[in-house]
Amino acid sequence: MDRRRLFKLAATTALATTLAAGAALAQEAVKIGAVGPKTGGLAGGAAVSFWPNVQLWAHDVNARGGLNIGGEMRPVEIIEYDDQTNPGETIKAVQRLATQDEADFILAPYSTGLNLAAAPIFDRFGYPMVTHTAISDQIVELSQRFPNMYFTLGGATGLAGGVVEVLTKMRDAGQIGNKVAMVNVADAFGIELAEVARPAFAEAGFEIVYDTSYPLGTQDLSPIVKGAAAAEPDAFVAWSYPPDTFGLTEQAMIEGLDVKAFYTAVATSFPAYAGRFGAAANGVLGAGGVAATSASFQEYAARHEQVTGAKPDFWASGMVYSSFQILEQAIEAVGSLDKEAVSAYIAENDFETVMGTISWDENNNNAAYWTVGQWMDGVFNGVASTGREGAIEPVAKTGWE
Amino acid sequence: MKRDAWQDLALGAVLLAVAACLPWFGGSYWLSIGVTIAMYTVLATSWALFSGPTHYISLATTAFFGIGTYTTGLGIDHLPYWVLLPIAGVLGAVLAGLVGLATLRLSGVYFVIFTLGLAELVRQIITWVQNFSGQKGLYVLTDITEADIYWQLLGLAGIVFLGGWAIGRSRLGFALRIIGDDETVARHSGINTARAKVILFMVPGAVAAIAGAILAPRYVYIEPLLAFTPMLSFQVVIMALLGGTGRLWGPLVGVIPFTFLWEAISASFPNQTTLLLGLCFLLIVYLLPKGFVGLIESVRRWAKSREGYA
Amino acid sequence: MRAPNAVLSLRGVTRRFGGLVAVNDMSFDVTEHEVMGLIGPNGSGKSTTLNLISGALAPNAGTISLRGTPLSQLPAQDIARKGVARTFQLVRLLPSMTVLDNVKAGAVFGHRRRWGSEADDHAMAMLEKVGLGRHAFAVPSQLTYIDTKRVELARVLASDPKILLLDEWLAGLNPTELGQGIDLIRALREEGRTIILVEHVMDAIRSLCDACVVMASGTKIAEGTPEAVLSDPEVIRAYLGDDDA
Amino acid sequence: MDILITGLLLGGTYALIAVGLNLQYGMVRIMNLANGELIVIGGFAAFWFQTAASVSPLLTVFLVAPVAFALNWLIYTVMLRPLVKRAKSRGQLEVDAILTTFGLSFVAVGVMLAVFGGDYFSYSYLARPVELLGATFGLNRIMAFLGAVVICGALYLWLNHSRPGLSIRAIAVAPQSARLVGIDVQKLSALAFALGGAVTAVGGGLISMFLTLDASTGVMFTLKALIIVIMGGVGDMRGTIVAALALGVLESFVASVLDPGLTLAAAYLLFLLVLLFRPQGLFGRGQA
Repeated sequence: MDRRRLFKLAATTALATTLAAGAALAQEAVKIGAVGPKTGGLAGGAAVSFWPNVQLWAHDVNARGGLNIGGEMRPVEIIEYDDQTNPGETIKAVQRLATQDEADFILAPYSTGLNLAAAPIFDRFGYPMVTHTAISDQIVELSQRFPNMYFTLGGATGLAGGVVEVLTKMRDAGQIGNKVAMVNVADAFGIELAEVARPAFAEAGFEIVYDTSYPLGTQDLSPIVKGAAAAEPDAFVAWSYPPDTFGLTEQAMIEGLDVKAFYTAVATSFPAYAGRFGAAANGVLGAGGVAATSASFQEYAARHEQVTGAKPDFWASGMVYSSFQILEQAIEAVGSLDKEAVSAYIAENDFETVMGTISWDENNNNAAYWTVGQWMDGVFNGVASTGREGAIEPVAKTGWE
Repeated sequence: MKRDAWQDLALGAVLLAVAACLPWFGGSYWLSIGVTIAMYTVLATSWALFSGPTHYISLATTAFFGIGTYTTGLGIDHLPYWVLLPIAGVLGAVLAGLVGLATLRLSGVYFVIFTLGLAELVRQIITWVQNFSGQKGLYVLTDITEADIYWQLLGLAGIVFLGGWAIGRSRLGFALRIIGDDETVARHSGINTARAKVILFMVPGAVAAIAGAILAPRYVYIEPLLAFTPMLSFQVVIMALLGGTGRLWGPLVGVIPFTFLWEAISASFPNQTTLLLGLCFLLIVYLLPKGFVGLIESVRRWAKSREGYA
Repeated sequence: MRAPNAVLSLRGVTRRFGGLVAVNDMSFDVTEHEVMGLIGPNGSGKSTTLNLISGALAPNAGTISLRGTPLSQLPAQDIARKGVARTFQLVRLLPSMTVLDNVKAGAVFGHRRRWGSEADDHAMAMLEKVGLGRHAFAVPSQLTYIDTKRVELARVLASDPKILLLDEWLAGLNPTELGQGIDLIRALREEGRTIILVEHVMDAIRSLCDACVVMASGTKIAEGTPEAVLSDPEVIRAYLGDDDA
Repeated sequence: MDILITGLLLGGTYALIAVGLNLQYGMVRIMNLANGELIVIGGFAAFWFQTAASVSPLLTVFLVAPVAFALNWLIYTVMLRPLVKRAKSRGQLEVDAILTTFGLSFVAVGVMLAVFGGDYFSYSYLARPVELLGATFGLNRIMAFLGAVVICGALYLWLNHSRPGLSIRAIAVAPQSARLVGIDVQKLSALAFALGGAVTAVGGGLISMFLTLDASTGVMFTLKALIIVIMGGVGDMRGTIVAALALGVLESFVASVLDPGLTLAAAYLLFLLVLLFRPQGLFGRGQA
């Protein structure tokens, strides 16, 4: 008796929640949950790559009249939660979506750590989890444990491998020598990439002439850039995060670190990067990339800017949107809100997205992903990938002007 | 008086038993709230055990918590899980002991900042060691369920309350009350104030480390940014102060309403969560200067006086 | 050098604050069952001497010993445990605790340590002794001024000290209370307790003290029975000079 | 030499972050946990004027300063003064201030999110190399350093040679006695708090020339500022400046000579050591 009352209370709360969210659309709306950081350490990145795409996707689907579910057009309704970049909050929010809001589907959260924290909950409730911003080298183990989890953005080995590949190509073309200065931000992401890159560079015949790390939140990166410059490298590679990606680039300009290959990792593909450095960004290499010249991406980018008022970045944004497209196509193809069926459909099919075709290997991993891009005249083109089409040839950077 | 004490104990045991039934009745959402409440109860209560009587505000919770998470993260592939919890506890207690010994000479506000700096220092050192040894992000893939974690936290809460209850009735507890009122008197009455404080500081150190170790499997993936978030220290302080540190159950009555408030706000206003939380927070500070304990006790007094007149 | 049955001995005790010498080369003995008055004009170093004995301050030079055991470098809590208990010039009670618990603090952590009902009983007995038994469960803020002083005295007594340090315990009392206060200390004296009184009230010194040490500007200027020192011209000059200023 | 200049430039940044808090915490005893948010707000103002209207951040600060001053004056008189009145002891005021300003920092983050969103904001300004004693440095950092010198110098002179400045120092040392000698403690506390806020916001505007900020980064600055203020000695302007410079030089030394991965660890270690061996801070007065 008491238990039933408790449930009733819970249901009422959920209803109140939904109403208060101000998103109560038509009655037959499909409820889609979205959890990500609006505050906290990763809020800056999520504000560029994640949230605008949630908005854009909901807009696109509803503009078309909604999701076609067995012939019936049903609009989508997004229920958003801020996880404050705190895995405990992510877990709670996903659980709230699953049990209180009774969301039909839940979009994967933002960032590796938060995706992994949420994975057991997605798994328990059988939600398909098409991740878009999780980078992991443990995909085999994770996909065995969480069979509904899909990976699109790749792993550290691929990302680092891409950089080695690009530098090798440039060396073979006589554009650079074989001396590499490498730095990394000392957190899980930077450490993992540096660990993978070290032997890969050695194997490709590169000499690492400078190799160091710096803590997240370092306010003055000039000693690092000075140290790198003193080693007189031919290429500079930084496994960096947003604030330091900007900081390292600016210091490199100031120190006159005129390498022919200059690479910074996360956030290099952000529009704010080109916005800040303008023409100086030309030739800068960075993590990710897209087939920027493809019609599908250009059309997407235009729509993104029109609907959200901001430009997408040239890496994760497109992948975030693509992951939503995958979910959307699978739901429409299955023609119902049956999570299990949708999950199964995702596993068995390829999908056409703004990033091109996405298909899975035996580990639910999109094995073909972009690894390196390069800025050129305000566009960040993919120059290396693990098998995607549309890559252009990398060019040597010619100074900071 | 004696009987009262046993009644408290029995009441506590009953409440704990009731709380332990949540996983069977509550469903997974309520369970996740339960985990949050249990976690903050453990952290805030143990925090208040030390900070209540000494008035020292420690912001080191996250340092101990992070050490615990890392103990599990690093050890899970090598040692049985159950061994990791006591190891985490010992590590936390030892670190707390060292900090205590080092900070004895510091007066109140310096202690606050010291503990804050300590948390950052520990995070930096762990990060550096991780980088140095090429340790990648840590995955804690176990079969431990949310309910297991909840029960473990409840068990830990039980231990904390029992410990707090026992300390309250011991010479140490009495000494701490005296220290809290007037440290000079305490010293001149023959109390080794330094030792009492160090011993007591080890309690929240150990408890927070164990809590971190328990929660690591829930986070699956551990990195310094997530394990050592300074927000945790602040939240613990705030919940404990909201409840009131003068009573053993004080932090509990801060944690529960705060969790629900947090929940209600973040569920209803995902885009203004931070703003509204801040506003609520300010309201509480201005309207409930003595915390919920103060509120409850004045309601009690009021009820009593009504009874008196009736 | 030490008097045969001295409980407490000071030898050459000196304490400086920056350039100021607050206590200069103090030496005296307190013998068993003796009430010793430590007197002198304001700022003469009496309270500093008391703080040095109780361990609130450490001396820069010289030794303080309790029955031959050195105290001078020990922290306050160890000195208290060895049996030196003090009251404070400005009464210090524990505001959040009952009167009984205030007294218990002495009983639990003092020279002789008790716990449980033994401590409660002992604390209660001490409260009765200072005449506050019926206020045992009051809180300090409800007490009159003299009663707060009594609580502090009871706390000190509850630790069974070998020597009691009373720092201007009689200061600030009205004439009626002063009479009660003097009677209370006299009762302690008659129990055979060893006491050092820092005091301004001359009547009290005359009627209570067996011996007196007079300080001026941090130095001992006289020592002897109250009658003897109070008629010493140098002492009179020290007092009058001070009073005239 | 190179290391020293780099360190001093970084120290200038730190001084900008911390001197405002020193006024607020050192003089008025409000440990302002919303300090970092104010820095970010100052930075955002500079960003906005630079990108939208091409106004130099060096000019924007003249607009930011009076606005921040007024805002902080309001915060003090409306929100903090009742706490000061209510507090029975300094300890209680400190606790109340921590709680209130913590809430305030949440509100500030929330308002910033609502107004500017959570995106990073960064712009390039004076990112030109300047040759100095054979090494190159960013012009924007040098400008910020000069800004720090001007601000600290002005504050120092004001605190030591003006009547309100001297009165504020008297309040910091002995609020009770200050009242006795006829100082209007309430008014001057508000003045010091507001001035501290203005300096903090200006500092934020200056550092935004080379640091990338977003709405949530404030807490990082709060931590750093607290550490510097305590390390230098609460309520002592010289101490804060020396501590900021020392920290900058130490960090750049560790980064250049030892391992950049240890910079922050070294900074915290220095801080903890200072606390242990000189708990009142480098220039602090001994505890009364």
